[in-house]
Amino acid sequence: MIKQLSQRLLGPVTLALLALTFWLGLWVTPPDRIQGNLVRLLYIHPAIAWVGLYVSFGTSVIASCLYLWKRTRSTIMDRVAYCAMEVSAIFITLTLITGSIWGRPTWGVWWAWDARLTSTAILLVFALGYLALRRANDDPELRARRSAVFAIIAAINVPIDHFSVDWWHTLHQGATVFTQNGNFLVHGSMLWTLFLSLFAFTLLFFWLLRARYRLEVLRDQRYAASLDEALAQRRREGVH
Amino acid sequence: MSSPTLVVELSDAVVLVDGFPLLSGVTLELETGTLNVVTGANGAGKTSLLRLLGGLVALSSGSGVVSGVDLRTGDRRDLRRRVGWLGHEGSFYDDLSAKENLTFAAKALGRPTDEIARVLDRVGLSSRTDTPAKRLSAGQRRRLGLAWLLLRRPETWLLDEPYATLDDEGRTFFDELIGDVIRSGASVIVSAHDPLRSNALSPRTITLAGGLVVSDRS
Amino acid sequence: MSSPTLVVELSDAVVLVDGFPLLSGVTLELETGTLNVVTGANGAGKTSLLRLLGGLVALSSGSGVVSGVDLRTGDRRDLRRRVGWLGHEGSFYDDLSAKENLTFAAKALGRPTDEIARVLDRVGLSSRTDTPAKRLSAGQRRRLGLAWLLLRRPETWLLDEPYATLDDEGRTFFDELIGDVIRSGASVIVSAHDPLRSNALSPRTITLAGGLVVSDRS
Amino acid sequence: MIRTALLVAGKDLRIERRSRVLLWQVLPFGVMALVLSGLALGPAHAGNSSAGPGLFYLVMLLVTLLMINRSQVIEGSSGTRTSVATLGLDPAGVFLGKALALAVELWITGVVVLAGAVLLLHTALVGSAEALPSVLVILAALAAAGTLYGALSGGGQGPATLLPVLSFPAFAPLLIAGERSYSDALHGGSLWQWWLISLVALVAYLGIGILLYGVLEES
Amino acid sequence: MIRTALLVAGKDLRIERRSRVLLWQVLPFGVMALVLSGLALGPAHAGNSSAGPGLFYLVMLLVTLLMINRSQVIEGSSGTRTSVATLGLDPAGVFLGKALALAVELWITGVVVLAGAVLLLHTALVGSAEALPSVLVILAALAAAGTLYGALSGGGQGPATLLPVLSFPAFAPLLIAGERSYSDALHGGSLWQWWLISLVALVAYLGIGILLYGVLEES
Ligand code: HEM
Ligand SMILES: Nc1ncnc2c1ncn2[C@@H]1O[C@H](COP(=O)(O)OP(=O)(O)OP(=O)(O)O)[C@@H](O)[C@H]1O
Ligand SMILES: Nc1ncnc2c1ncn2[C@@H]1O[C@H](COP(=O)(O)OP(=O)(O)OP(=O)(O)O)[C@@H](O)[C@H]1O
Ligand SMILES: [Mg+2]
Ligand SMILES: [Mg+2]
Repeated sequence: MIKQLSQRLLGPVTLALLALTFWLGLWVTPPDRIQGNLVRLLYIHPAIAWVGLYVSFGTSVIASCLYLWKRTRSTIMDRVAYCAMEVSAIFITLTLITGSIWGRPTWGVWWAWDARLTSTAILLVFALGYLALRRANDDPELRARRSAVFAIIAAINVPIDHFSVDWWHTLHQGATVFTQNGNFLVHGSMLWTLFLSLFAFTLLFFWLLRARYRLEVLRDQRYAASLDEALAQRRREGVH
Repeated sequence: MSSPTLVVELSDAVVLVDGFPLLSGVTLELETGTLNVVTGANGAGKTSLLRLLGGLVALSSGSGVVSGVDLRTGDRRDLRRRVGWLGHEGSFYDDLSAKENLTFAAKALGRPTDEIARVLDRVGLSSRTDTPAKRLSAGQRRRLGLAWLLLRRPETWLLDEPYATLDDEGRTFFDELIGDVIRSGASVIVSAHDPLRSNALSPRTITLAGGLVVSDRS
Repeated sequence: MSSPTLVVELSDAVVLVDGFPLLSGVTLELETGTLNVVTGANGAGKTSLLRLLGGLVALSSGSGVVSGVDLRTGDRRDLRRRVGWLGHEGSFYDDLSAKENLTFAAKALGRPTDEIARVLDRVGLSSRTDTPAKRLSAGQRRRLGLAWLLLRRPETWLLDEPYATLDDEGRTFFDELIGDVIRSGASVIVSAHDPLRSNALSPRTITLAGGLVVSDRS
Repeated sequence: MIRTALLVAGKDLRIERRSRVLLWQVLPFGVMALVLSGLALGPAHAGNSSAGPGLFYLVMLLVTLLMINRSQVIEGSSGTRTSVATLGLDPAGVFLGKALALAVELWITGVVVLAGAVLLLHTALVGSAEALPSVLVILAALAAAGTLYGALSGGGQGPATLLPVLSFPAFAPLLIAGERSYSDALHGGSLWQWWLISLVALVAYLGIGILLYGVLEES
Repeated sequence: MIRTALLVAGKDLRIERRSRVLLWQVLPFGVMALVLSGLALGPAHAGNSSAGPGLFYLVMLLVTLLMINRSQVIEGSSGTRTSVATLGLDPAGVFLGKALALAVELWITGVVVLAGAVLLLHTALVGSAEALPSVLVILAALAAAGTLYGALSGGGQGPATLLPVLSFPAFAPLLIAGERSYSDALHGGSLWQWWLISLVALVAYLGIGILLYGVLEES
C-alpha cells in the first residue's frame, strides 16, 4: 500500500520540489556580492554533480558489487547497475556543461586542465566506456560480469575527483558547503535552497532510474514475446 | 537432485543467441560411461548442444545438470574443467610446436611430462613433434587435439564431428580410442554425420532437428 | 606449350614452406572437363597440391601449367581468377549476411543479382538468407561457399574435403552438383578421405604420400 | 574502376555501420587521446593553444592506425581473401574503395576531434574553421597512404604490430604539412603552399595506390 | 599461484621470443612514435626538453596498447581459449603470469625508448637515470592494468578498438604520475610522493586482478 502510494507520488513530488528549487533559486535568493546573478548556478551545478558522481555512479557500483557477490547475484542487480550508469553518464555530462557555463564568465575559459575538471572528464569516459562495453558483448552473463568489474575499477576515480581540489589546489571551487570542520560557508536562504536542490535532484534520479528500469523490463518482456514466436519457428524447421 | 548414474540431464533446455533459439527445448538424459552419438541435418543444433554441455554457452531457459554441475546456478567454469572438448577450430597455441603445446598442458595439469612422447606417438604425430601447430595439416591438427585430450583424460568427452579431416587409419584409431575411454568409465558424446564404423561400440543415437530431439535409439 | 585438353600439367613440382617440402616432386597431368579425386593420409600433401593449383603458394622448383597459366613465369593472380576455391575456412565476410555476401560477389562479377535467391535455395539456405555468415553452422558455411562458387561458375573447381561437415542430403546434393559441373565442361579437383558416393561420376583417383603421387587410377 | 570502388566502399561502410565501432569506439578514443596527450604534456604545453594543431594531427594519426587495423579485421580470414581474390576485382578500384571508406570515417572522426581541440585545448574556433579544408585533404591523404600500408603489412604475421613501423615514415610528412597549415590558419598566415603540398601528397598516394595496389595484394 | 604464473609467463615470453615481434616491430615503433610526437609538436615544444617525460610516457602507453593486442592474438582462436579453460589453471596465476610477461616486455622497450628520449629530445641523462626506478614501477602498473583490460575487452566484437577506450581513463592517472615523477627527477625535486602513488596504483591493480580475473575470463 505505502509502497504503491510512494511510487505513485514519486513523479509529482519530484516535479514540485524541482519547481520550488527553481523558484527559490531564481527569484527568492539574493544575488552574490562578487558573482552577481551567476551564483544562481549554485543551485544547479553542485546538485547535478552530486547526483552524477555519488548517487547514480554509487548506485551503479554498489549494484555491480552485489551482482559479483554470489549470494546476491541476479539480473535485477545487473539492470540497476546498467540503468544507474546511464543516468550517471547524463548527469556527469550535465555537470561538465553547467560547469563550463559557469567557468566561462568566472575563469574566462570554457575548459582548463584543472584536476577536478580533468578527473570529472575521465569519469565521464569511464561511464561511456561502460556503456560501450555493454554493447560489445552479446552474452548476457558475460556482459553482466565484465561491466560489473569495469564499474568497480572506475569507482576508484570518484574519491580522486572529490579530493582533487584539496590535493592539487587548483582553479575549481574548494569544498564550500561541506567543509571538513562542519562549518558552512554559505548562509541563510542560500544554504537552504542549496540543500533543497540536492534533495530535489536526488529524487529526480530515483524517478529517472525507476522509469529507465521499467523500460528495461518492458524490453525484456517484449523480447520474451518475440521469443515464443522464434521458438515456434525454429521447432517447425524440424518437421518436413 | 541429479542421479549419480546420469552424466547429462536436460529438461526443456533452450539456448538463445541474438534472440535466435539454437536449441528450442531439448529434454535428454544420458548415462555415465556410455557412448552417445548426436546426428542431424546441417544447422539442426548438434554443435550447439555440445557447447551447452561443455559450459560454453549459457542456458536461457529450462534446466540442466551436467557432470553434477547445475547449468543455471552452478559455475560454468567448473563444468569446463571437467569436460574435454574437441571442436573444428584448433585448440592450442599456433606458434608453439606440438610438443611444447602438450608440455604446457601437462605442466598446467601437474602431470609428468614423460607421458608426452608416448601420447604423440599414439596419435601418429611422432614425426611432427617440433612442427609449429599452425603448420600442421588439418588432420594432424585434429590429432593434436586428441593428444591434448589423451593427456587430460577428462571424465566427459565432447567431440564435434571428430571424423571430419581424419584419414582412414585415423578413424580406426579414433574408434579404438573411444572404446578404451568408455571402458575406463568416462562418458563420450560425439556429433557425427556418418555412422560410427566399429560395430563393437553400439552407441545410443540421438537425432536432432530444428533444435529439438526427434529420435533416440540405442 | 600446354595442350588445350590438359587443365593441369605438373612436372617434378616442389613446394617449400619454411624450408620444408610440402610437395616433394609431383608429376601429374589432368584433363580438362574431368573429375579428379586426390586422396592420401593426413599430412600427405593434398591441401598443398590444391593450393599450388589455385595459385595460392609459389612453385619452388619443377614446372607447371594450370588453366593455361605457367606457374613459374605467369601471373598467379590471373590464375586465381580462373579457379574456384572451397577450403576449410569460411570464404566470405563474417559480418555480412548470406545474401549480402552473394550480392557483393554478384556485383563484383557483373552478374544479375536476381540469380542469388535461386542459388541460395539450391544450396538449402533459403531460410537463412539474412543470418550473418558468422552465425551459420559449420555445414551451412560450407553450403554458402558452394553458393558463392555456383554464382561464379569458374572453369576449374578446387575443393578441399567438401564432404566434411556436410550432412547426408548435402553430400547427395554435392554429387549432383559436381555431375552438372563436369557436364558443363569445367574441371573439378577434389581432395577427400571418403570415396565419392555416386557411382555415376567415375573419377580418376590420385593418391599422395609424402608429397608424392604414389598411385593413380581411373 | 569507379564502380568497383563504390562497391567496395559500400561494403566496408555497411560493415562498419552495422558494428557501430565508429560511434562507440573510435570517436571516444579520439577525444580521449586528445585529452591524454594534453595531460602528458602538462598544463604548461597543453594549455598553450599553439600545441593544438600538433596534438590534433597526432591523434588523427593514431585513429588512422586503429582504423586500418580494423579494416584488416574486416577483410577477415585468409579464406575470405582467397575467395575475394578469385572475384577478379580491379585492384585499383579496390584501393580507391577502401581508401574512400577510410576517408569518410576519418572525416567524421576529424570533425569531432577538431571540436574537441577547440573546446579542450582552446584552439581558436575561427582559425580551426579556416583550416578545415586542408584538414579534409590531409585526412584523405592519410586514408590513401594508410590503405596502401595496410595492404603492405597485411597477411603476414602480426600485421597489428608491423603496421605502425611501416607507415610512420610515410605519415611524417603529412603530419608536418598538416600541423604547419593548421598553425598558419590559426595565425591568419598564408595557406596556399601547405594546401599545395597536401594536395600533391594526396594525388601522389592515390596514384601510387592505383598503380601498385595490385602488386601488393596478398600473393 | 606462483607456479601457474611462471608457467604462463614462460609460455608468453617463449612465443614472443620466437616471433621476434618485440625486437623488430615494437622497439622500432617506440622510437618512431617518439620522433613523430616530437615532430607533431614542432620544434618549439619538442626541442624543449621539458616535454620529454610526457612524450616518453605517451609512447609507452601506445606500446602497452600494442602489446596487449598482441597478447590477445597469442591467446589465439576461441578454440584455444576453450581448451585452455578446460585445463583449470588458477585465474590469479594466469593474471600474474600474463602481467609479468607484459611487464618484462615493457621494461625492455622502456629502457630503449628512454635512451631515445635522451638522445633525440635532449632529456637530461642524469635525471632520466634517477627516474628509472619509478619508470619501472609505473610500467609494471601499466602491465597489470593492461592485462586486466585486455581480458575485459577480449572476445567480443572488435576488441582491438574497444581496448583503448576502456583503458585510457585508467591509464591517465598513471600517465600523470609518471610524467610528474620523471619531471621531478629531472629537476632534482622530491620523488617520494609520486613513488608512493605509483606503488599504490601497482598494488591496487595487482589486487583487483588477483581477485577478479577469474570473473573476467571468457565465459
Ligand atoms: C567544466 C567545469 C566544471 C566541472 C567539471 C565541475 C565539476 C564539479 C564536481 C564534480 C563537483 C562535485 C564535487 C564534490 O562534491 O565532490 C562540483 C562541485 C561544485 N562546483 Fe564545479 N565544476 C566545474 C566548474 C565550476 C565553476 C566554474 C564553479 C564556480 C565558480 C563551480 C563551483 C562548484 C561548487 C560551489 C561546487 C560545490 C562544492 C562543494 O561543496 O564541494 N564549478 N563541480
Ligand atoms: N542469428 C541467427 N539467425 C538465424 N539463425 C541462426 C542465428 N544464429 C544461429 N542460427 C542458426 O542456428 C543453427 C546453429 O546450429 P548448429 O551450429 O548447432 O548446427 P549443427 O547441427 O552443428 O550443424 P552442422 O552439421 O552444420 O555443424 C544454425 O541453423 C544457424 O543457422
Ligand atoms: N615447417 C614444417 N615442418 C615440418 N613439417 C611441416 C612443416 N610445414 C608443413 N609441414 C607438413 O607438411 C604437410 C602439409 O600437408 P597438407 O596440409 O598438404 O596435408 P593434407 O594431405 O591436406 O592432410 P590432411 O588430410 O590432414 O588435410 C603436413 O604433413 C605438415 O606436417
Ligand atoms: Mg556443427
Ligand atoms: Mg588438408
